Amino acid sequence: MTSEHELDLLRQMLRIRRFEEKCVELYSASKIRGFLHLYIGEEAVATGVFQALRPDDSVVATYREHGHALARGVPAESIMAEMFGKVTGCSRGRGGSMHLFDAERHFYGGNAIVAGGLPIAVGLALADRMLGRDRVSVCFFGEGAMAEGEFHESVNLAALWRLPVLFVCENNLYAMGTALDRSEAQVDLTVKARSYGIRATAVDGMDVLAVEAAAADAVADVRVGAGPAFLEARTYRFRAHSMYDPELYREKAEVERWKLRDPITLLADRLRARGDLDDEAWAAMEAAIAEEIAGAIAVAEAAPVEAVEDLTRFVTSEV
Amino acid sequence: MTSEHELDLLRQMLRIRRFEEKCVELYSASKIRGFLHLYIGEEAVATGVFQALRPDDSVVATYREHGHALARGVPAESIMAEMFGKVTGCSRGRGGSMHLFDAERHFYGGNAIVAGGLPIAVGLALADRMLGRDRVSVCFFGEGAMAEGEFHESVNLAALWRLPVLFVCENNLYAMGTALDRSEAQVDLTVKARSYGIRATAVDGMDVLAVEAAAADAVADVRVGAGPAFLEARTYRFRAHSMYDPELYREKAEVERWKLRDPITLLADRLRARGDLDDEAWAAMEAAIAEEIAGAIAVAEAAPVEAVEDLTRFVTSEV
Amino acid sequence: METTYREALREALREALLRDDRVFLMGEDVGCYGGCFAVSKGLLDEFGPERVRDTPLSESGFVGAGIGAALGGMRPIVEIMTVNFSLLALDQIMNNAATLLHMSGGQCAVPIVIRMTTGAGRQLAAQHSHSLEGWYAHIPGLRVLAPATLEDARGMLWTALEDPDPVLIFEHGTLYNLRGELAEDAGAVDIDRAAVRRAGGDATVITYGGTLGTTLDAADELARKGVDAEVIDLRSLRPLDMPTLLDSVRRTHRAVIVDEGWRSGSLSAELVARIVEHAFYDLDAPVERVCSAEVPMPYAQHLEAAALPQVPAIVEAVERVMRGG
Amino acid sequence: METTYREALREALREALLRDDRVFLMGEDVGCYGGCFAVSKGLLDEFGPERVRDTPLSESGFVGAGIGAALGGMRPIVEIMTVNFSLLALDQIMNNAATLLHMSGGQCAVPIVIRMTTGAGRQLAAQHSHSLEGWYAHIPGLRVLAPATLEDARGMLWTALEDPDPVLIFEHGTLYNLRGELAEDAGAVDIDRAAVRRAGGDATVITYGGTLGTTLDAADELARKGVDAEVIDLRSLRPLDMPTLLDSVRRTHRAVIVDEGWRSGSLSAELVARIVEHAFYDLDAPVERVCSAEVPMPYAQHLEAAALPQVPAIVEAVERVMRGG
Ligand SMILES: Cc1ncc(C[n+]2csc(CCOP(=O)(O)OP(=O)(O)O)c2C)c(N)n1
Ligand SMILES: Cc1ncc(C[n+]2csc(CCOP(=O)(O)OP(=O)(O)O)c2C)c(N)n1
Ligand SMILES: [Mg+2]
Ligand SMILES: [Mg+2]
Repeated sequence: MTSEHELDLLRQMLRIRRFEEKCVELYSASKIRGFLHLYIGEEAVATGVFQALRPDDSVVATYREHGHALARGVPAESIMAEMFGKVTGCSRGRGGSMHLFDAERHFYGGNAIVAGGLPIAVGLALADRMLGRDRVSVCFFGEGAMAEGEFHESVNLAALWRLPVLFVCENNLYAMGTALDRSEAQVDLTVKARSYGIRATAVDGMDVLAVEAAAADAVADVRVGAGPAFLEARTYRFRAHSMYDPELYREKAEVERWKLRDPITLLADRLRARGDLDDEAWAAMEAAIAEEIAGAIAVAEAAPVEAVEDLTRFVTSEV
Repeated sequence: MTSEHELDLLRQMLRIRRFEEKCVELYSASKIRGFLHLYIGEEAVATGVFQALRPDDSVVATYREHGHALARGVPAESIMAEMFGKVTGCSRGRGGSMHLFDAERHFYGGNAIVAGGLPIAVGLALADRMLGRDRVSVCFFGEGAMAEGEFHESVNLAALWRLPVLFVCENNLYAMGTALDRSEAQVDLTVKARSYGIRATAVDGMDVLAVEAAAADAVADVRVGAGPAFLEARTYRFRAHSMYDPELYREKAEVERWKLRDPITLLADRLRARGDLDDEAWAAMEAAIAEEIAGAIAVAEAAPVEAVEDLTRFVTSEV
Repeated sequence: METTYREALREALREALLRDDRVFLMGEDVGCYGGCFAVSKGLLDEFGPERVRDTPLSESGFVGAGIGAALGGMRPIVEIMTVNFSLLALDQIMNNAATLLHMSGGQCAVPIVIRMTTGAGRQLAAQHSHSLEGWYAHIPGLRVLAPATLEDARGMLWTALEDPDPVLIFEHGTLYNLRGELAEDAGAVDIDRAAVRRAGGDATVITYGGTLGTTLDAADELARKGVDAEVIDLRSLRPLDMPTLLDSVRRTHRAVIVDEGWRSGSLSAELVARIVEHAFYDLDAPVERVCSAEVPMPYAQHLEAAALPQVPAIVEAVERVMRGG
Repeated sequence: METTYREALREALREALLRDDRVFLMGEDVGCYGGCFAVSKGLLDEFGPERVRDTPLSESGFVGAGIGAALGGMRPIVEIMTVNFSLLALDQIMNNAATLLHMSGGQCAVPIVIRMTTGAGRQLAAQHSHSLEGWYAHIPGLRVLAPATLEDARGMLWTALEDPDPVLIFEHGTLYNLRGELAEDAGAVDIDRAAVRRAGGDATVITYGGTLGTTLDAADELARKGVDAEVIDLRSLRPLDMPTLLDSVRRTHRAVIVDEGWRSGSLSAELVARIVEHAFYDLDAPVERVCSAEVPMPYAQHLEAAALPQVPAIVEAVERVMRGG
């Protein structure tokens, strides 16, 4: 690992963090509406996993996908415009926070039915196989999604057909207010995944370098046709489930404990200790990010909304 | 084991066999219509499992449930009348072969949506727990059903809440024409079941005594609150999936091989070898069964159908 | 006393849990989280985790378990967070809850109540904004309710629990914060009859649930324009209280249906068909429908508003029927 | 040449697999078993297991995988054994297949074709006899087809595959053995227009799929009684070809809908509503509906027959509209 690379990872995570912090402000200001699910605390997962992927690999994410979209390279501007409900948004303002799409970047959403994206990822992988492309499809989902029947059906299909899918479980210990051990009889999620006969590993989801390494290992296997792999990233969401969550279900102390393992601080401290990061570099990084986000907001703010007459466009394809 | 008991098991299996053989004739004669799924070859499973249950335990079965209904004690007459579509049938002639019901005997069908009965069994067990009853709910399903999401959701719920459910998988190696290894990435079904953290065992489903013993073991645990158990009975269906199946998907030789392990012959041979069964006793058994079935057919034949005016009765309860 | 729709629902749940030991509430996040829309907040503390039972994300599994528990003698109240997710449980609702009694020849009644949120209006986009209660109203064996007022939020649950068969209750997401007066002794209400929420002689406007408020607003505006609309709240979507509807239409000779569902194939279509079947010669104009645009619901506020039934469209529809269509 | 509905469907599948490498067929038992209704018999041998792909029992999983494969550039034909089981995949069909294009702002088209059997009439009882195509016709973003003839069984598939968006094809279970003449060069047909299957001037009878035959029989009987009924086969349930329907109704001034769905909330209701909306003043009688009884379909033959639309009920309904309702 070059420090260059690590600094880039740090920058990416920080960018997601600052982007979402702004989203909270914009939500309070009613610029963003609907449901808003923050990735804050979990940035290392998407950031790390995308290091292992190629730009032509397919991605399916959930409603908690700002980080994934940003890490994938979907421009901050078009994500911000989307959340503002503007026609310049990555889904023309029709999807909002939960439904970011960017087909050109093989980013297939933004799915807000828990576990509903998994079969899609399996199908994308099937298409790749049938069309002779050596792509990998990656699918992100929470540990809560693993109780859904669609998890079971999707992993079985992918395993049975040995399809190139990387299933990334973001185990943040809660599904809304339901703790893992109140949702899964089997709390070791890799045991569940392994029962389908697939490769399954767990990784510290707060350590972006560990995530990157684990994802790279898994993807290498998946890409050469070893069948699907399951990667559990053990992480934590620092914020509420969404904007409306009074967080009755967990102790403040638990949250504070996890914050000590903030993935950004962890990496930054390591870089500082090694002398690869100083206050000045940090400040420059913050400034560049702040500028980018401010720019994105300004552009989103100024952008037009979709004409009401276009409401029915794309219910079916325009031919 | 007393030979008395073993003779009773033999009689029960033979009764199911002869009953279904008659059903085939009656189907050809158009007395029975719709789908007809035969249990022939698998009789040891239901027969053995019911030995381990109490009359107040709840049962949920599939569309292939004549054997279960008979073993449960649902009168042959009312089953036959049901298949004749008569109002004296155990479901008033509304359910037919796939939907035998007998609430008094806690026989909750006859469910023809593959895996659709599993959550029901979980709920019955939940009711038992909440009402302080020490009953067990047993749920039968095929190995094909294990690929359905409802299997996953049901077993997880039962395991998570440690409910008294016995999941009996009748692994007859095929789901219609789909062989196990073309349907499940994991062909050791107990591995799958065990991944939910529950007790899971496999048993020779052609040996009724082995099934009885395995079921008794499992039920003993389940009844005292050890949580659900999974029992895989390795068996084989000797006949087509239903009346319309050309059986393109398996070799005749395979069927013949399995027939060498016919559960009825196996037990009969054992009893004969031990001197507990002779030709005379066998003939008497056959005769008694034939008489019962002939009687059931005659009664069914003579029974009235439901009045057309009653078609809409029981869409909702009569109060 | 002053209360909200949410609090009225909660009181109804409390009452049910207090009155009948067989009643329990089950669903995703009904317990520790307090309910995804805070309806069941506090009930876990009061009744404990057996009777206020959090479930994993497994809609088919826990709805089916509710059906089984009902067969086993309990009186489950199952909460599905929203109707959008209920598709995952539809097989259980249709093929088991609604079917078992008839298919078993009268043996297996399923006394379950299933509650869920429905509807749009909160910028939740295409996967969280459906109004599919009309589908459920198509299923024989179900009773389908849509409380639109505080009284009904408070009173429908107990009556539903006394029904020996499955009852679905649809709570429109925009109603939870509805605030108003409710009698101290408010309790169970009938669940059979539609209610005339505003009497009027010129035209009958039929609606339910989330669009009742919009429809009443439209009636006010029509009143200012000299048109006296009668507004009927269906309350029960299955069965439909046709006598109340026909009685009104026979007086006014004009009908408009307001339904948040997508127009084609929504409950509004059935209402038009029934009115035509029973009161064709009483009609002075074709029955009009004001429904949602047939699009996946968009996030952007102006687009969502454009997709939903609004006051101007209702006013125009009534004016059209006044002119004879 | 003489052929059957089943063989016509098979020829259509063969043609599609031959013409376009991106096409594949996927579903439970489509391969080794030959298809649960023997439609795809022989195709596995001809095209191999990659392109004629057996799936596990996982309706949601493999329908979703079909959607993903469509996004990835394939042209999947997914078979769900029957509409009854499609409820398990409804979330995928509704929230993904039908929604992705609009919700993504036009980026993600889903060119999938989903085939399934529908309907009753074979004594398969309550969990195998639904007619739920009306529900699918409610969903924006889908095209819904119901081939009722050999020509349509042969010709709709290719046209559906050329559609860039999801198309559902409903095959009525009683039609597979339908036998008749089909032109040697029969091929793709339009999927937009309803078809007048019997011209007549006295009353318009609208139907589709499995009830077309019954309706034509009723028309024959009516002819013997001196009533000249026009019979229209919808062919496409979404979108509805209103011009063809209205054109007929405006000529006959009378309409009857025959629909095997449960009456309340079936597609028939939408048809009544549309006709009333567009041709109210042309009608000489209320529109009548002949539908299935609102009961879970019973097994017993006489009860099933009583629950389904039959010739006498259609004849009576037409006679009623002839008398002005
Ligand atoms: C099928 C379905 N059921 C319920 C919901 C409501 N819901 C949205 S997110 C969520 C929790 C999901 O938890 P998890 O999978 O762990 O992901 P996380 O939110 O923790 O990232 C729930 C219950 C939904 N969107 N879809
Ligand atoms: C949800 C669902 N999908 C498909 C079917 C059609 N079907 C009926 S039985 C069957 C095979 C089931 O196999 P298995 O579970 O192994 O049980 P078996 O018939 O072998 O006893 C299928 C595909 C169905 N009834 N329900
Ligand atoms: Mg989580
Ligand atoms: Mg099997």
